[in-house]
Amino acid sequence: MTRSKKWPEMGVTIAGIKMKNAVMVASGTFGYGPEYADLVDLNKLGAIVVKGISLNPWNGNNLPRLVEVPGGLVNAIGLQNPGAEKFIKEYMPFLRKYDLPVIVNIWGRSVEEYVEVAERFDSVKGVSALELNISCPNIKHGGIAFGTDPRMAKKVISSVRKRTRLPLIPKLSPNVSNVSMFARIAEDCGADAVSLINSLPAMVINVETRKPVLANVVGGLTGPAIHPVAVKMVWETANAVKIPVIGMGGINNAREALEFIIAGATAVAVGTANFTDPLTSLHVINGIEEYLKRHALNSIKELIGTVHT
Amino acid sequence: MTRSKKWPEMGVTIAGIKMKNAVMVASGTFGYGPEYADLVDLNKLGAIVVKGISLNPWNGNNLPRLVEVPGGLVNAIGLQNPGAEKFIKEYMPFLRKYDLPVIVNIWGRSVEEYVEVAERFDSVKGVSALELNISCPNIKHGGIAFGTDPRMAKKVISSVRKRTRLPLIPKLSPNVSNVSMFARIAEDCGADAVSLINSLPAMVINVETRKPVLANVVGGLTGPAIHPVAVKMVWETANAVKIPVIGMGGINNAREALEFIIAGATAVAVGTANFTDPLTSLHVINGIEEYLKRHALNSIKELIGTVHT
Amino acid sequence: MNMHQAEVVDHVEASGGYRILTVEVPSLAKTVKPGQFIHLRIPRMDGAVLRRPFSVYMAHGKEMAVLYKLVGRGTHSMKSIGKGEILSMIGPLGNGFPMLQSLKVPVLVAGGYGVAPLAFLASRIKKKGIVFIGGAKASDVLCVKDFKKLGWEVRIATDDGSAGEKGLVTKILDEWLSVLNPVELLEFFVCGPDGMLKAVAERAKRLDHTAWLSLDKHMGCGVGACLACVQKIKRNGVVSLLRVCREGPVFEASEIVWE
Amino acid sequence: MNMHQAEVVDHVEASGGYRILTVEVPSLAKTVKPGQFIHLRIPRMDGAVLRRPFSVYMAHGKEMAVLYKLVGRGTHSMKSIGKGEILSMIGPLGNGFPMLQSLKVPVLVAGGYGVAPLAFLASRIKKKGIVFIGGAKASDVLCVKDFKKLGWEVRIATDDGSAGEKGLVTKILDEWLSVLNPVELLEFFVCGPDGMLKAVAERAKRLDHTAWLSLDKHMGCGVGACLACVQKIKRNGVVSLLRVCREGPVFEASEIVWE
Ligand SMILES: Cc1cc2nc3c(=O)[nH]c(=O)nc-3n(C[C@H](O)[C@H](O)[C@H](O)COP(=O)(O)OP(=O)(O)OC[C@H]3O[C@@H](n4cnc5c(N)ncnc54)[C@H](O)[C@@H]3O)c2cc1C
Ligand SMILES: Cc1cc2nc3c(=O)[nH]c(=O)nc-3n(C[C@H](O)[C@H](O)[C@H](O)COP(=O)(O)OP(=O)(O)OC[C@H]3O[C@@H](n4cnc5c(N)ncnc54)[C@H](O)[C@@H]3O)c2cc1C
Ligand SMILES: Cc1cc2nc3c(=O)[nH]c(=O)nc-3n(C[C@H](O)[C@H](O)[C@H](O)COP(=O)(O)O)c2cc1C
Ligand SMILES: Cc1cc2nc3c(=O)[nH]c(=O)nc-3n(C[C@H](O)[C@H](O)[C@H](O)COP(=O)(O)O)c2cc1C
Ligand code: FES
Ligand code: FES
Repeated sequence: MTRSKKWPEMGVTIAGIKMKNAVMVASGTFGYGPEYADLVDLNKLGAIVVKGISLNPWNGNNLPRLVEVPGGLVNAIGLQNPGAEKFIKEYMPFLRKYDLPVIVNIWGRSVEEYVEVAERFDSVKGVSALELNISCPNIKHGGIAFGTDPRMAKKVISSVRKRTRLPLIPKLSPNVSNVSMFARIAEDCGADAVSLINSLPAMVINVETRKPVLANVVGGLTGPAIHPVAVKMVWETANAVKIPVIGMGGINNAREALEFIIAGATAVAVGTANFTDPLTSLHVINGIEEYLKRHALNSIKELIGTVHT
Repeated sequence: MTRSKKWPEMGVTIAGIKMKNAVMVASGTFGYGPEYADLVDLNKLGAIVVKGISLNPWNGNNLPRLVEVPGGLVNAIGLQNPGAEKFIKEYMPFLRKYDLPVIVNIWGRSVEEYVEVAERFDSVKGVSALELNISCPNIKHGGIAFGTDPRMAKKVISSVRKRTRLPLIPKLSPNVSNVSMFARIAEDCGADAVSLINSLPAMVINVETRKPVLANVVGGLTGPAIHPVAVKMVWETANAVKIPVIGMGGINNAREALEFIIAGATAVAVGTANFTDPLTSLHVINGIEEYLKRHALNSIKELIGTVHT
Repeated sequence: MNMHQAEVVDHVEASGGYRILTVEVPSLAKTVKPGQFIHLRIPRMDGAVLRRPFSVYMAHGKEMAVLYKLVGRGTHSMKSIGKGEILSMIGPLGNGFPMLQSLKVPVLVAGGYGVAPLAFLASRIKKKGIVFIGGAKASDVLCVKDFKKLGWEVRIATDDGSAGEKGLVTKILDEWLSVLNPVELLEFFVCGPDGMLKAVAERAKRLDHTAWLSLDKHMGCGVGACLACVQKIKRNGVVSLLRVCREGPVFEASEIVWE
Repeated sequence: MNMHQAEVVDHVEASGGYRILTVEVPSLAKTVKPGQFIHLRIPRMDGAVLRRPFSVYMAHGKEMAVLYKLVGRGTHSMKSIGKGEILSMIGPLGNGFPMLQSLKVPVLVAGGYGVAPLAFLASRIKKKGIVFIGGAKASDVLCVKDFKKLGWEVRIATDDGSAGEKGLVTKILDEWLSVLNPVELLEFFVCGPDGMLKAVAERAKRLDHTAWLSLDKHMGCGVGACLACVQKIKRNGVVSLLRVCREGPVFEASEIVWE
């Protein structure tokens, strides 16, 4: 693929994946591609991260799965997905039609499940990388999340690393005291990049019925409310590792995306804002380009991690 | 003090402190009392938690110390305070004039400092309890917060416990994977209650100057944005300990306060909302009373921890 | 499906607690089918991140309308929408009602704002049928004139008896069914609260009529991406979780696996 | 200090980028002194938790006004405030300017919106004085008529020369000072950006005149509770961090410890 040279240079490379710009759409907020394809020209995105896929089909949680709160929403979808086989058969042919890096977000309830689903994708044409969602509970260890226990994080990342040739991007949980330690673990285990943040554990109670609003009782907070928390974690992480960082959490506009990039993210992902305005990612791309021009920067790379502290 | 019997009963007892209602004002958001006394009848509050006090005067951080974000603010005041002596001399006489439990929020940069400031308050008339802010960095251990390391939390709480007869309320950091573990540590060390949550670590970058907005680079997020995160942590904590829990984080109205109480908090504190509307705490008190009447409850105690999950 | 900038041309109260919002949005008005919905970005809604779904109540020429009930924060914010304002809406969304099977008599059953898509449906069915409208009280019974203008028969039931018969809409439906010529071929189109949908579905099953139910689930994206709105559906013997916003909101009653 | 419900009676543009908001708020209007400010809750500001501080520009009878510059999210939201709207404000806040010392000539120096409290001050000083107004361009020079009506001498400087002299306000101040009778007793009242405050403070010190500076710091609570707004002040040999909202916003120039 050759593209005419353009000023400013918007492209970035993450984990060996050449992206035409630094703006991806976050896992679970953009389906598998077709859902928003009528509204958003997929060829314009830096990458798509598809909704989390497990080895076998998974039903997720009961309804209600989602509730709006001021400045965000709390979701407990529970990782419903058709399983790897069906996803590969039904969605990959569609995705391959686009000039669009596809990052497959995977998860499992045990190390073995992670490894198996990762292996399944290894030879699938059109898959650019795997994002490893380590924020889901480990069933075998009594529900403790892989992403909040350093030893379990290490085990799952290194096990998957050994069994896939695809670039590997662990997605870190924000529910820890020291996210950069987990990023270093990922780096040490051979991850090619890390992405963060996932949703913050949260709960909403209906005071009239005295019941949790979500059937699952607890869920994860996402959206504008978490943006300053995410920027802090991305900044901390980018200072701690050499591998690229993908920043996300509460991005609604170019300014909020640029905060991540200036804090040290090589790329960003738009999540909840896709629901508010499906064109957000495109607006963010345009806004970054406009910013680079206004600041007379030749490339977005000149901006990454340039915060003066 | 005798009060005519009233329906519904709004009073609660925390750590032996009889409060006429469950609504306090949170440390750092209400000064030492006089600041809002023209606007808010202090006699109507459940309790006041004063701004964090250390043994010696402390200057805090450089300016800017505060920045507004959607749904909240990020602050890095840096615990500026006049020190225990001056606080006792200048503010306690004023506070003693009111029918208002005074909870003194204390902090130190070493275990010894915590113990010393706690001891200083032991014999001060009018002090109802100590709130132990363990979210500040431990200088001796390289800046790791007391509140995110179980061993350090244990050490500081038990050391202070031994040296004060005042009720002790450790204020827990939300920046941990498992806040209820810290609550259990507090309970085991003899704390009389716990309060949570403190602010979430956060950062805001000015993309035009590429500088952090706060002079301190990072700060803490508070306000409506953190409410669902705080409710989740309070629920988890109330299920893990027998001592009372004081819930706070993003309370703007009675409904948001009631979520904490239904989740298991015996009392709540209003923080950032004091800046938005200084009368918030009074509105919350009225709103809780109205709710109890509407639901034909005799006492707020019938509501605490009644969430059906 | 597309994003539209719709200009408000009218915004009035329909009855206490219900309002009708009419917009000019040619491309959408032309293509939308009864039972489909739009996903509206409500302006001036402090801190809101989600759109709100509304069935199309009317589409004619360049114009389209929704009929909405004031229930929570979003719909109350909608009250302030003024003429000339430009609204962002995604649509048409969902599958919509199928074409009436040629030999059948359309029987519509509506609860509350569920009448909106059915009024639109009636306006697009050549055959005249009957509509049963239920509500808590008189002001919850809407669109009666619309149906009468089309020459439809209208039967009403309210919980408090303030309009039509006192009781549930299924009561008057049962009365009507009981005196019906048993060979009459009916096709039900139903929209309303879950309890009502279930009740009508039972009757349809018992009498072996087809019934199309329009489901109402909390929505996030509205386009099939978030999986907030799923419903257990049994098709060809396989139970799966389908998206009400994408594969629905209209499902054949016998496919629905009620919890 | 109190909470007030103030009714908007007027809201107009003062010049490009500046507006004047006039409210009816008798109790506040009666008690507020020049240099004091109010803390305003801006309506319809998505997700905002902080009020915004504004100096009082005018207080007369039941009415009070602020003159504000459109700078960010809050002040832009203020544009939509309409007549008849009820606004929540806390005030009067801060210490305000002290009374003019009887034998002295008041010299006011203003930058941008800093002219607002000084115009109010001039209206309350019996003696006539001189005001130096600086701004980036002509539209940043405000209140000239107010001062002229009071019989004050007005000198203007703009960065681009589009009004008055080209250059900094301190340049025209220096020119005026250089031809002044050296025994003349002056008292400075200054409000504007930090650089300007510092520059005037230096001159006052050099010539041994008193200067009162009104500081502008980011504020949280506005009442002294949050410690967002502190300034290093040296009083009686002791340096401490005082709150601009409570012990200020007006400080004597020689007390201020600049960083
Ligand atoms: C396909 C579809 C078509 C609809 N058509 C119409 C219509 O034509 N007219 C109409 O008045 N309403 C319609 N609704 C319902 C409408 O979307 C909700 O009433 C609205 O979203 C409530 O928003 P709110 O902010 O006012 O209420 P909230 O404050 O969000 O909640 C108030 C109440 O509404 C319920 N609610 C909230 N969101 C939804 C949602 N997405 N779906 C269902 N219930 C919800 C909550 O359970 C709560 O009880 C439809 C819903 C769907 C899914
Ligand atoms: C005592 C006092 C009196 C003031 N009097 C006036 C007045 O009479 N007229 C007037 O136009 N303005 C006055 N200001 C400044 C005014 O408060 C700010 O311009 C306003 O708060 C900016 O709000 P915003 O949301 O539009 O800007 P934001 O989006 O918050 O910020 C935009 C810019 O304004 C600055 N700013 C933000 N908040 C403050 C603040 N609290 N204090 C100072 N700068 C701030 C930021 O640094 C930024 O550059 C006064 C400030 C103080 C402290
Ligand atoms: C409805 C929903 C579903 C999500 N599903 C997944 C998922 O399957 N896997 C995953 O790693 N993250 C998932 N996320 C998290 C997002 O990818 C993203 O990390 C988070 O939403 C923060 O970004 P935002 O604030 O921009 O939404 C989901 C988020 C939402 C809102
Ligand atoms: C400006 C500011 C200063 C604060 N200072 C303190 C403090 O000194 N000690 C402390 O324990 N908590 C402090 N807090 C935290 C609050 O007490 C409270 O835990 C937090 O703000 C969450 O509540 P909220 O969302 O209602 O503000 C401070 C918060 C703010 C906004
Ligand atoms: S609302 Fe998102 S999938 Fe249906
Ligand atoms: S603004 Fe809060 S102390 Fe001054």
